[in-house]
Amino acid sequence: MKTTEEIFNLLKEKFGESIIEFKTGVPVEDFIVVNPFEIDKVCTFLRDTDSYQFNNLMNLSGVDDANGKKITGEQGEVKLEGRTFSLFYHLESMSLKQKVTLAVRMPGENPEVSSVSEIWRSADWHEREAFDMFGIKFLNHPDLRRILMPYDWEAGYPLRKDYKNPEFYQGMKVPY
Amino acid sequence: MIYDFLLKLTGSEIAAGFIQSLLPLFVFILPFALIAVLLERKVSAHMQDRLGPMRVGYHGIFQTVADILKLMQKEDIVTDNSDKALFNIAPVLVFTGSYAAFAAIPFSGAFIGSNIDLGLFFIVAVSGLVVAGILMAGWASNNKYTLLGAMRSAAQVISYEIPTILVIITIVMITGTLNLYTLSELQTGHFWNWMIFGGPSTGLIKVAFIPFMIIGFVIIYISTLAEVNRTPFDIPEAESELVSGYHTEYSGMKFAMFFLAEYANMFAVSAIVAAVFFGGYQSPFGYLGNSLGISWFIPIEQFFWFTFKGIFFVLVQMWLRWTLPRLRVDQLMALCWKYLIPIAFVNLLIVGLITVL
Amino acid sequence: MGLLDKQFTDDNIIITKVEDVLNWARLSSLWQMGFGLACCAIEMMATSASHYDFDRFGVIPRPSPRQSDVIIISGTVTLKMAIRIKRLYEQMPDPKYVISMGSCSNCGGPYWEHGYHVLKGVDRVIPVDVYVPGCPPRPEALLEGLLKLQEKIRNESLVKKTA
Amino acid sequence: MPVKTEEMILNMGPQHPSTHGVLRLELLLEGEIIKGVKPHIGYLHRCFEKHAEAMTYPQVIPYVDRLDYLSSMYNEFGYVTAVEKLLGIEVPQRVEYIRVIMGELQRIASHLVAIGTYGADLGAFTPFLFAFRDREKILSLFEITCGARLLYNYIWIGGLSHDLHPDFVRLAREFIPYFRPKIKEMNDLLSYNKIFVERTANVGILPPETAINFGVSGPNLRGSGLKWDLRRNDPYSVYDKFDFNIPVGEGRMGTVGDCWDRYFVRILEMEESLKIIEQALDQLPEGDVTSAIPKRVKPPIGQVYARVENPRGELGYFIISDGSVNPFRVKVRAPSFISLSVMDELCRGHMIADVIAILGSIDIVLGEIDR
Repeated sequence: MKTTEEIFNLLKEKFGESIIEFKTGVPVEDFIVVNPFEIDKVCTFLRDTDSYQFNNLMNLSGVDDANGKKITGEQGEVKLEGRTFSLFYHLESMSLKQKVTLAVRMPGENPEVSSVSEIWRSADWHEREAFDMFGIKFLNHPDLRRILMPYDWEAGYPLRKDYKNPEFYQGMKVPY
Repeated sequence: MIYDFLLKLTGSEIAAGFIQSLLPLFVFILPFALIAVLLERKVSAHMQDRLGPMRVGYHGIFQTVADILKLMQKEDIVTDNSDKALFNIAPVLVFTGSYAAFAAIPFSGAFIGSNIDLGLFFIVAVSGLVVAGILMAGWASNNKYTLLGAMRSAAQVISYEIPTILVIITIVMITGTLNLYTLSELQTGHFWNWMIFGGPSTGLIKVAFIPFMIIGFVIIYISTLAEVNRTPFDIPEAESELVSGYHTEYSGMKFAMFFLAEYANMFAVSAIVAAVFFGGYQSPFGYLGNSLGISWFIPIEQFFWFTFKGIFFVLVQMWLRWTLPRLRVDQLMALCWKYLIPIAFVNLLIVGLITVL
Repeated sequence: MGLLDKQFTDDNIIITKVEDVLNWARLSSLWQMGFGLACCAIEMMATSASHYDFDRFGVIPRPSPRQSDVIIISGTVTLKMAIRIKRLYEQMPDPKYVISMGSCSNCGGPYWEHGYHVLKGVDRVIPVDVYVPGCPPRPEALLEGLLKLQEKIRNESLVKKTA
Repeated sequence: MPVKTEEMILNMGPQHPSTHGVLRLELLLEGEIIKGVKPHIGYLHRCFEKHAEAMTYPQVIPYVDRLDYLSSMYNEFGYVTAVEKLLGIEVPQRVEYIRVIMGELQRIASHLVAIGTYGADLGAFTPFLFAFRDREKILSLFEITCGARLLYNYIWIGGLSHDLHPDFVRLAREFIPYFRPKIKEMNDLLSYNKIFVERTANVGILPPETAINFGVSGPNLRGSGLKWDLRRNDPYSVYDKFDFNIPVGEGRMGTVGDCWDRYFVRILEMEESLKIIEQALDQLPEGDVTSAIPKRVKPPIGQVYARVENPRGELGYFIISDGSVNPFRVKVRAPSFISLSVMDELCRGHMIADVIAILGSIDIVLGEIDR
């Protein structure tokens, strides 16, 4: 059983720049921040190497970090600059009984990340959900459609912190 | 005979025949269907620790009346893309098919709708008409569920007719008649004269017949269950798979016709089983009318025994329905073609050999 | 319903009696559409099950909308589902009734404020006859709702428009 | 002349008698054979995660109830486990024991619905009503505890909303001998029924490797023969103090990991839950159940992923706190959500009737899938 710090050091040796930082000191959980375009390689390594065997992706969740700066444009439109989205991967090795948390950070304008749905099939629907709720694009995902919201939902991505609900959807009034 | 009585009353053969053929419909089938629907709900409720309908009349005895009255008031929906002519004919055809089967069933020594020599053959043929109705309903509704239900139903009913007929042939071989009236008369006397106990034959042959008769009975009962689409063979209208099968798109009175036809069918097949194996309208112990010397009482007794046997088998059908899960389509077919038909054939051969000996 | 309002200007004895019988038939055999949405559907199932027994009132679930008289909207109606509910309602033959079961389908329930995907009240898409409050309503409450619906049907008239 | 055939697309749901709610399955059929299944979900998407961000920590509990409405107690259990981990508080022993008792009763109730509806899906309606009759007994136990039948709001952060009713222990003890024979009755009526076995054995086989790769958990994973139960493998609360078995699928009627195995694991688990309840009732300590409830729940900045063994599998809560009274982000790892994604894999090559059998055997609750 390895701690997150040991895993971080080993990964840093192997992948170098792709492993960005090790976050500790947050109560309860430490995590490793990874480059969004390298996450699939890191995950393949973590799953297939004998000393890790992370065969179970427990959870994958998107997060809107709500950090950007509000900038009012010329026409009065409000834009957030420098906002980021995060994804958290909770991995578990059922045979070695160890857990690790990975995270990626993406820029708010065009959040893109490599898909891990080839590595763990359970990621398929989790990623579709993150796409549906946050608009995070997963590269190489086999079937990236909305999953919970209607396919013709046009009002954006509801779990973003700056989401505004539409007045009407298909003739039905949405607000109370 | 009722026919003679009607002939005297009306003086015209056509009128007498007409009234006679209507009699079972109004005197028997409609009231029976009403009672059977209620019975089904009551039986199921009591099997499941419930009470069933309680609010309309004493213990809900008018429930089916209310159901039918309500169904009459319902809007009759014919969907836009359906084949309207077939859609409208189908329920009539199904109802006619199951009603026509009653024509050749002897209700008592004094009453049989039409005493034709090919009675059994007629019933089997006419119930084939129901399949056509079901197929029409399924096709005309223009709905995938109904189509699947209809295809399943057609495959099922046609397959299961084979073991039924094989068993009937076995009986015919022994008795030498297709006439249900004659068949019932042959089994007169006491219950050991019933076909299930070897029929009217005597001695060693009678004993030799008994096991094969029981096998034949089991086969025909299973296949008739399948023919009327009852659980465990209710695949055509399997609620959890095909919504309600071929009658998914029917509303109001048209649905009621399917509904009533189903229950009429249940009795029809039970009646055949009773007539072929259990002495038809014959009493198991001899008649009260005979011992008291009241000859007009005998037909009434016979009618009682016939309904009693019929309803008994209907109750067994209900009992099975509320106990068993349903089979899958391929398992249903496998049961028919791999087990029932070969066994029925072998049964036929052995009975044939015994008869020859 | 008002079907015959041109022929008969006033209630007469025959019409009233016929009406009573027809209303009696309708109210004693309310076939429910076997259709559950969310938490309330479990309570609806419990109402049909042994302990509470919907069948006592002649209510049996029918799988197909074509053969059902009453649809119990049992749970949260989302925007994605609302379109389907409307279609199901339209597939039912007249006369048809709607019971809205539980706060969610009455008014959006606990999801009224932040529920971006919740329809705040099923009455925004289909007309409702009886509202049953509760989250979820107890089976007894649903039975009471059914009795209220029966009361409503009992007072319906062929001659006068009631709704 | 070659006959032209084409594949048929059959929509099952959102209104369909056997989809356990509002699920739509798009079946690609060739005759009656399934070529593919595409589940469409979201018909019950009630925006839980948005609500959680707008509520304070204790206010989220009623919404948590409504996720998996068949096992509300366990959802609360999972949520408070996560928040307490974040707050770093210890709860009194009595609270933990009561939580376990409630959780296991809820597990039985939930499995009863799963088994009952499974029977109903396969055409046997009577077991369904028998299961509901017995479930009613458990609900009355919950009712005297907290006044609600279905959605309880009973387990609070750091404690419970009420102490047990004085009669509870007696009634719970009476329930155990009442219920044991009912399991046998269910076995006689359904589990060993020849037709039921024919319908479920060798259908929808889920090999353990596939199950792990898909993240399937709970009875579905154990049905595949893997002894994996968070109550044992990653113990939380006081589960390490009880003696119970972890039933796994053995392929008694067919292959390991078929529908019958998944079904039967649930039957066996009810037995084990009874054992746990019995032991917990014996060991139940005295004490106050509300003393550890914090006046104001305001966790420090941080994040936590906590998981419990829900009747349907691994229920995980990922909570991020930004130091305010509202959670910054709550993500639910819903076991049914994951289980449902295996449908396509399980159904291919089977018949329409098997889709029903498979869907029933993975025991989904739509409230939790759509959240």
